[in-house]
Amino acid sequence: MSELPNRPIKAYGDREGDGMVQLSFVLRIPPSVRAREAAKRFAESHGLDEPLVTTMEEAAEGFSYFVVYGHSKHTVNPGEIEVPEVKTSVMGRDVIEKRIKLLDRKLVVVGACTGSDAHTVGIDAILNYKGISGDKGLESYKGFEAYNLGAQVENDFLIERARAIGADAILVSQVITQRNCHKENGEALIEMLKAQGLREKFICLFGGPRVDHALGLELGFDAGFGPGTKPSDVASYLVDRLCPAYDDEAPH
Amino acid sequence: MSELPNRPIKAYGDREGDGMVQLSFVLRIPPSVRAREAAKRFAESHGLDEPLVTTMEEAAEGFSYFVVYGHSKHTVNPGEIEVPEVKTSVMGRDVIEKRIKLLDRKLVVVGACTGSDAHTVGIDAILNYKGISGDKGLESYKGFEAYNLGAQVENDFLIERARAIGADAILVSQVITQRNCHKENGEALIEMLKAQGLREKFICLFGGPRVDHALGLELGFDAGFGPGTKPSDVASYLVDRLCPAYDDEAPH
Amino acid sequence: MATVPLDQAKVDRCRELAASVASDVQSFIDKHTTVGVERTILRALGVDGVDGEGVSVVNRVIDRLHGAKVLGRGACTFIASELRAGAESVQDAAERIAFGDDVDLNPGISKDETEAILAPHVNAALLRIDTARDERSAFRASFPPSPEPHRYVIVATGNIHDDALQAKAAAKAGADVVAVIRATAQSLLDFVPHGATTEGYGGTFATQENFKIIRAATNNASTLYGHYVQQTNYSSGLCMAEIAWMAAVERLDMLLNDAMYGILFRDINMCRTFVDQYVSRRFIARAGIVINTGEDNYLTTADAVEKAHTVLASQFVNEAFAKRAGLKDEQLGLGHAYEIDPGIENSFLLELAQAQLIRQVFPVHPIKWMPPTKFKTGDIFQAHVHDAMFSLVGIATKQSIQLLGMFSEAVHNPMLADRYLSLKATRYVHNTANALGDEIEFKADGIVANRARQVLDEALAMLEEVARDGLWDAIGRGAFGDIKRTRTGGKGYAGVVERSNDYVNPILAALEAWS
Amino acid sequence: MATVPLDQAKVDRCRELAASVASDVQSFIDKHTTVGVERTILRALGVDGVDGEGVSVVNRVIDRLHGAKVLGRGACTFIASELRAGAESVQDAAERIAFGDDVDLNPGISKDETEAILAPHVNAALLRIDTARDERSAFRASFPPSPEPHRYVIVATGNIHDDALQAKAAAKAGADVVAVIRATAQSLLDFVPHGATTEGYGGTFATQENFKIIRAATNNASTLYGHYVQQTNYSSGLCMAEIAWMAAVERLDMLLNDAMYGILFRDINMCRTFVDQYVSRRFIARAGIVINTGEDNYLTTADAVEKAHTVLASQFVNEAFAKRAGLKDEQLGLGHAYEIDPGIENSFLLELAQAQLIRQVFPVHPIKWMPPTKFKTGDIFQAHVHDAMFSLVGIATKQSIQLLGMFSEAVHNPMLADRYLSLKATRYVHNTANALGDEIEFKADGIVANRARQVLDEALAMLEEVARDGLWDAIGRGAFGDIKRTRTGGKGYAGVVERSNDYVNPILAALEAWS
Ligand code: B12
Ligand code: B12
Ligand SMILES: Cc1ncc(COP(=O)(O)O)c(C=O)c1O
Ligand SMILES: Cc1ncc(COP(=O)(O)O)c(C=O)c1O
Repeated sequence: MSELPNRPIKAYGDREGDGMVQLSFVLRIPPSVRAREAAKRFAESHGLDEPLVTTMEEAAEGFSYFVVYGHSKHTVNPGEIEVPEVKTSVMGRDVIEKRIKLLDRKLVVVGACTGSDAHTVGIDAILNYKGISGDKGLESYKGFEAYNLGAQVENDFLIERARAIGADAILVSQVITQRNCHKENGEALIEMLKAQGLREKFICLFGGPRVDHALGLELGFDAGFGPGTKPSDVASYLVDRLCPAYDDEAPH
Repeated sequence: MSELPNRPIKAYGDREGDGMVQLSFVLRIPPSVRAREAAKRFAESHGLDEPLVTTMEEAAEGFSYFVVYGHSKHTVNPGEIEVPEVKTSVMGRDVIEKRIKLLDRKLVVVGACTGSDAHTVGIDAILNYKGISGDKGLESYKGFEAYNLGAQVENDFLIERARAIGADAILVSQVITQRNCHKENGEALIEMLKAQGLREKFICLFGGPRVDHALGLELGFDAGFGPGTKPSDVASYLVDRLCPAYDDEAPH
Repeated sequence: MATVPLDQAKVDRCRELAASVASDVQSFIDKHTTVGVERTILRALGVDGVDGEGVSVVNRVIDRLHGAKVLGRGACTFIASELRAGAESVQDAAERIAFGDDVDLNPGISKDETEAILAPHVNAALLRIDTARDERSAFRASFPPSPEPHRYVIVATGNIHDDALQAKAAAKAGADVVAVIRATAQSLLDFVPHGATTEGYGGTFATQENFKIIRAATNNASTLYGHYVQQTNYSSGLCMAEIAWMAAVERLDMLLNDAMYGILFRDINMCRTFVDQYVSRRFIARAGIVINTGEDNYLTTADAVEKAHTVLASQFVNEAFAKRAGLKDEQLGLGHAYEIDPGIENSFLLELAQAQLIRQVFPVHPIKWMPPTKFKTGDIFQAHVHDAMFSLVGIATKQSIQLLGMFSEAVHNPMLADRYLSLKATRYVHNTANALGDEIEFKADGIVANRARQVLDEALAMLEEVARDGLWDAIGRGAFGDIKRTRTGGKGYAGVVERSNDYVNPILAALEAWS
Repeated sequence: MATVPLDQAKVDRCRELAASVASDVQSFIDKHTTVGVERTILRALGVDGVDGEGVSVVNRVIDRLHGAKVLGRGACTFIASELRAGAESVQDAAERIAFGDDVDLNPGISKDETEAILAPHVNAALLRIDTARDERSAFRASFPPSPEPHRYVIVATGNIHDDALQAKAAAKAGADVVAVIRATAQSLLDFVPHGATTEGYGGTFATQENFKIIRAATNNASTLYGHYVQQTNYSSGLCMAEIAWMAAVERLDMLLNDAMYGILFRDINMCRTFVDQYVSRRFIARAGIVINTGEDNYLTTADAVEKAHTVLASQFVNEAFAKRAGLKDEQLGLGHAYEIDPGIENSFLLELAQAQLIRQVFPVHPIKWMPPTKFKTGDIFQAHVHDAMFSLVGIATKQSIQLLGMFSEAVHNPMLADRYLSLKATRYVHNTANALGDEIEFKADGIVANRARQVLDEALAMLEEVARDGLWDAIGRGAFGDIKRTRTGGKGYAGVVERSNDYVNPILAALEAWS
């Protein structure tokens, strides 16, 4: 990651440094010459130079929709950005199986989509045999014993099941994010585990389309997984955390 | 125009005050966890709260394209906006003809697309019989004598023709705006007229897709006309400036 | 018009099989009632209001009766008994049952007596529904009919007043139908919230007052913009039947209502859902409301190429159930969707095949055409193009109702601008390709024709299996949407009650007697 | 494949009429040369470089000869005479004519002598073109052929190095063809700028060095991304022929080159343009370059519904001219466009009709399909959908080369992201509807078929008129693009020269002798 430029960069339209960005928004004023000017100033207040209002249309009575292009003054320095990343390098299926074998038992995982969230497609992709984009789910590994509790699962029920089956890891999926309900649901699970003195018993993984590793950590999970996660990413992470390394494998 | 709210307003997503805006841009860094974070910070620097990077794609080697939604902190007060507007209220064809009749001669106009600009569709729409969207061009009025010099016309040639035909008004169209060449071309005409002591002899109108009244004034024209201008707008303006009012017409 | 080859004998056979599937379940339905059904009957009789804790009186009544294990006689029995005992009104009777100390939970009252006592109330209940229906129809008839596909958009701010504003905005931008999406978890609530609501995750609560607010807004918009704006909501979840009744009296035009959606996508118990859907549909039939079924959802959990036939098979089943509840074909907005992976070569042709097949199999049904959702990403520009191709299939195959795709599908519930742009783009596509369906023919042995044949064949094969095993077992196997459910699992099973011999429900009886 | 009815007799008659139109003009062409043509010949002979003021040597030479009113003998006469007088090389000869004090402007040298002296140089000139052509072909052949329509995008930063970066970016995103748009006013310059350029309004100057830079970038991209990336530029304006030669030796694949575009859209004199286009095309023919004609432009100034037939008529004329310059059908990328007002009902069907008609009339020609531009607005979202419908017609009617629409068309020259998104959307549309054209048929008497018939009929009627009046007068009447031009008006007329009896041009002669 060290190849990222360690200097402030601007947005790129078609020339280095032109700063071109595109902005669209609605203001609660009907279209008019003054509304166009208001949109221009509104764009300027975002740091856009020479904003060009390319469209002003009446999106509703008393509302105008605008598209603006402008040269953003702002910069960002990619070199200065520190952001937590899941460190594991993805392993092949054989490596995963081999390392679990060293453990002499199966890895037990339990997953669910919690709260009132009914979006199971994501957790199904990780756990079920079918997997996603050709990457088969944990169920497909000899070394994993995977339980998928489905949708709308309450946190207490999930913990109970995790204990009952002796899970190594709890996998939580949260897709609905309105008013940050995904964060609340996730945090609540961790609190509940802590209150019961169980937090250390499980590796806890958090996932969903609006999730990243930083968010997972923030909520008290061991890791967070976002869009595009493959079952093999998760398998590799778990093996890395739970299984001994074998000799002919490069250390990481 | 007094109905515009005289208080700072935010952008409107689907609730008053949510400030939602959409931003898209390219940064010269390849997609990565850090690039996503860079995009988030870049969006934040524009005053976007809780920016959500909805897309990060490799638009070219070493370039990422981003779409972001976020809650803009910024406001604009439409009530405070003063912007010059062409004051004429648009007249019907009969009123226009009637008022020119009071003058006892035709109004003579000459128009061109100047400099190296070859976009005649706009000036043709204003001058030629055909007009635009059912609104016929100045040529179609009995009261107007319209000369359309076409594209790529040099300023000196335009002035010479205007003098030769005894024009009341000079109409300039500028469509190409790269590096503000439209402003340069427009200003140069006005300077040339001034230098020859002819500025006051003609009403000078400036028009084009990136033109507004303010810009027209800024460059020294009498008025500026932008996208969506109809021939009848221009006819009304000229009549208002050049012809006596008749009695049964409301004053303005 | 461009048609796909259709073996009518196979279609007939599918209908026959679906009929047998539905009849099997119907025999269960006819022997049961649910807490939701009984609450609905109370509402229909005029019971209203909430108690000091904000709990609906209908819930209090039914909970008490259910707690006392006497609900098998039907709530009407108890209302009639209280009226006989001197209650001033149905409302008073209900409140006595709900809160009274000395209510008789084992009244000696015959079915006939109950019916006699309730007769005027039943008539009033039916009149209320009929009046609402006629009012709506008359108002609607005062506008020119909107061309099909009707453009359907959703609003979902969580705040009903904002929703009303958004609904009018959408109407101005050309929407023919406005749906207020429900708050995320409402379908699992075993009660209907009360009053106007301004807070909801992922949508706005369906309440009777909210229905009124939106009806006022859409009627106002109809008048302002000169085209009729239909209102729709969800008759789905644990309060399927209650909401159907609310929609009936509040003059809604359409309802999301499916015989199996709750089972599959909300993990609601099957027995509960089958009974509830039947009663909800009896009200819907009388109210002249168009239903939208939810087969489109299957393609979000199952693959749209491999499992296309499950959509068709399920539509036959939904149709069969709906017929048993008295719905006319003209009320059956069977749902299907444009959910094939857009990266697949010729996916557009496969979508055309499916859309046209369903159009032909259900020729007079107001088919509901749903947009791509699953393969939408946060690249809103690309998503907008994806939706355009969907709209093109919509107009080319003459779908009846088209839920508009939103370019922000993978991002958030649609905002004002998203809806505006979607309506604008859809209007363009529908208009620019208006006669496309009449202009072209499909090659006799091409990709489109063969795909249509294949889907029908597979649906038929599937229905043979479902008919053989019964619907209960088919769902248990994951036949629909790749989702498996068990007969006694899922939410709301406790609210299912076997009808006793003296079960009485004169409202349902009246609805059943109506043609 | 979906076809429109085509009356081949009418098509044949159109070709016949166009041939007579072109022959009439050709008789003028064959008697004239221009400053641009003669400069081209000098370049072909190897004359290069600029003087201290940055003026090209070829311009100095020709200006001098033209000033002396001796250009009617052809530049070759003077080069040969200087070589005979002891010039060391063609370059030296040219510099002597340009700057020398004692140059003989009325040399006593016969045509035969000139030809004999120049023979080795002419051979070298031809070899250079042939080598470049073969090199390009061999490199191209090392990649699998790209499926049609080839996806064509423009880059236009003004800075050739940025353009190179954008070209590679586009190639990675799937572009098959990259055009570097020229700076706004270059076509009116009566000289070709020299060297690499980094400043240009609305585009980048076409220079030989710039061609090299882009060729290196596209060849590099071809290797990196595994598909061949074609390069194109503009052989148009006052230096039409010079640029054609530069493109030939710098291995460009395509050129915008039209027999009438400059006349209509740049107000370049007709006589000048007709002569220049002929000579430019003789080079293009030899170089195996594909031309793109500019009929699409007509629909930006004239109405695309009313004047659709003018596009077709002009294509026949362009074809006829091209044939007279030795071009093969496989080199004729006749241009047309999706420019009908998108608000018109069934405009998509009219576009389908036009696209399919032209596909059938010119079956082996690499037809160039141009996107909507005129009705694009600053609403980039809507514009993106408009482009998608255009791409759909492109794939359905199997156009050969598709210039991709840009959602920012009404805003600015395309930026990196615009191009990326356009390529992404186009790839999707082409792939999802890949076999559409083979899947459907058009109704025999429908909107599409009737429109195609109408356009052909109108084109035929128009060609009858043009043939009757001659092309000069037809253009004078505004037959094409609603634009009127006069025979002696417009830019560059002063650069047209009647050939004298002893005019000699062995390079042109060699090109003409080549089959
Ligand atoms: C399919 C779908 C549904 C289906 C769900 C079916 C099912 N059984 O899952 C149905 C139709 C039932 C549905 C209903 C609703 N939905 Co929905 N739905 C979607 C849709 C179209 C696709 C989601 C999906 O399946 N993605 C594909 C999977 C594979 O991606 P993923 O979930 O991100 O998972 C990947 C990663 O995130 C990660 N991952 C995910 N979880 C986990 C967990 C762990 C431990 C790990 C390691 C990794 C991981 O790995 C996965 C594979 O790569 C999205 C829109 C969209 N295109 O995104 C809306 C969407 C998610 N739905 C939405 C809404 C609002 C609803 C409703 C509330 C609407 C309503 N009011 O009725 C209802 C109610 C549902 C509820 N209570 O949850 C909104 C959410 C808005 C928000 N951000 O809060 C969206 C964004 C649509 C929208 N624009 O409004 N929906
Ligand atoms: C048509 C067109 C052409 C045609 C022009 C034909 C002709 N004879 O006019 C052709 C194909 C020749 C052409 C060529 C080029 N074009 Co051009 N073209 C367009 C296009 C598609 C439409 C413009 C148009 O006709 N609009 C319709 C008219 C009616 O609108 P209008 O001009 O705004 O006029 C209205 C008002 O503005 C006003 N108005 C205008 N003038 C006046 C004057 C007065 C006095 C008044 C009162 C009112 C008034 O009233 C009119 C009616 O309402 C635009 C893209 C677009 N969609 O906007 C690009 C566009 C303008 N072209 C562009 C470019 C770069 C070029 C080229 C330079 C490309 C190149 N390098 O080769 C060339 C060179 C032309 C040149 N030297 O000028 C760019 C300009 C970028 C910029 N902002 O600088 C655009 C935006 C396309 C793009 N995205 O790159 N083009
Ligand atoms: C038939 C049906 N009911 C209900 C819903 C969603 O409603 P809820 O999630 O509130 O049950 C859907 C999906 O949109 C549906 O298709
Ligand atoms: C044939 C042809 N030549 C040239 C051009 C434009 O080039 P210029 O404006 O530089 O002459 C076009 C239009 O795009 C064209 O179609």
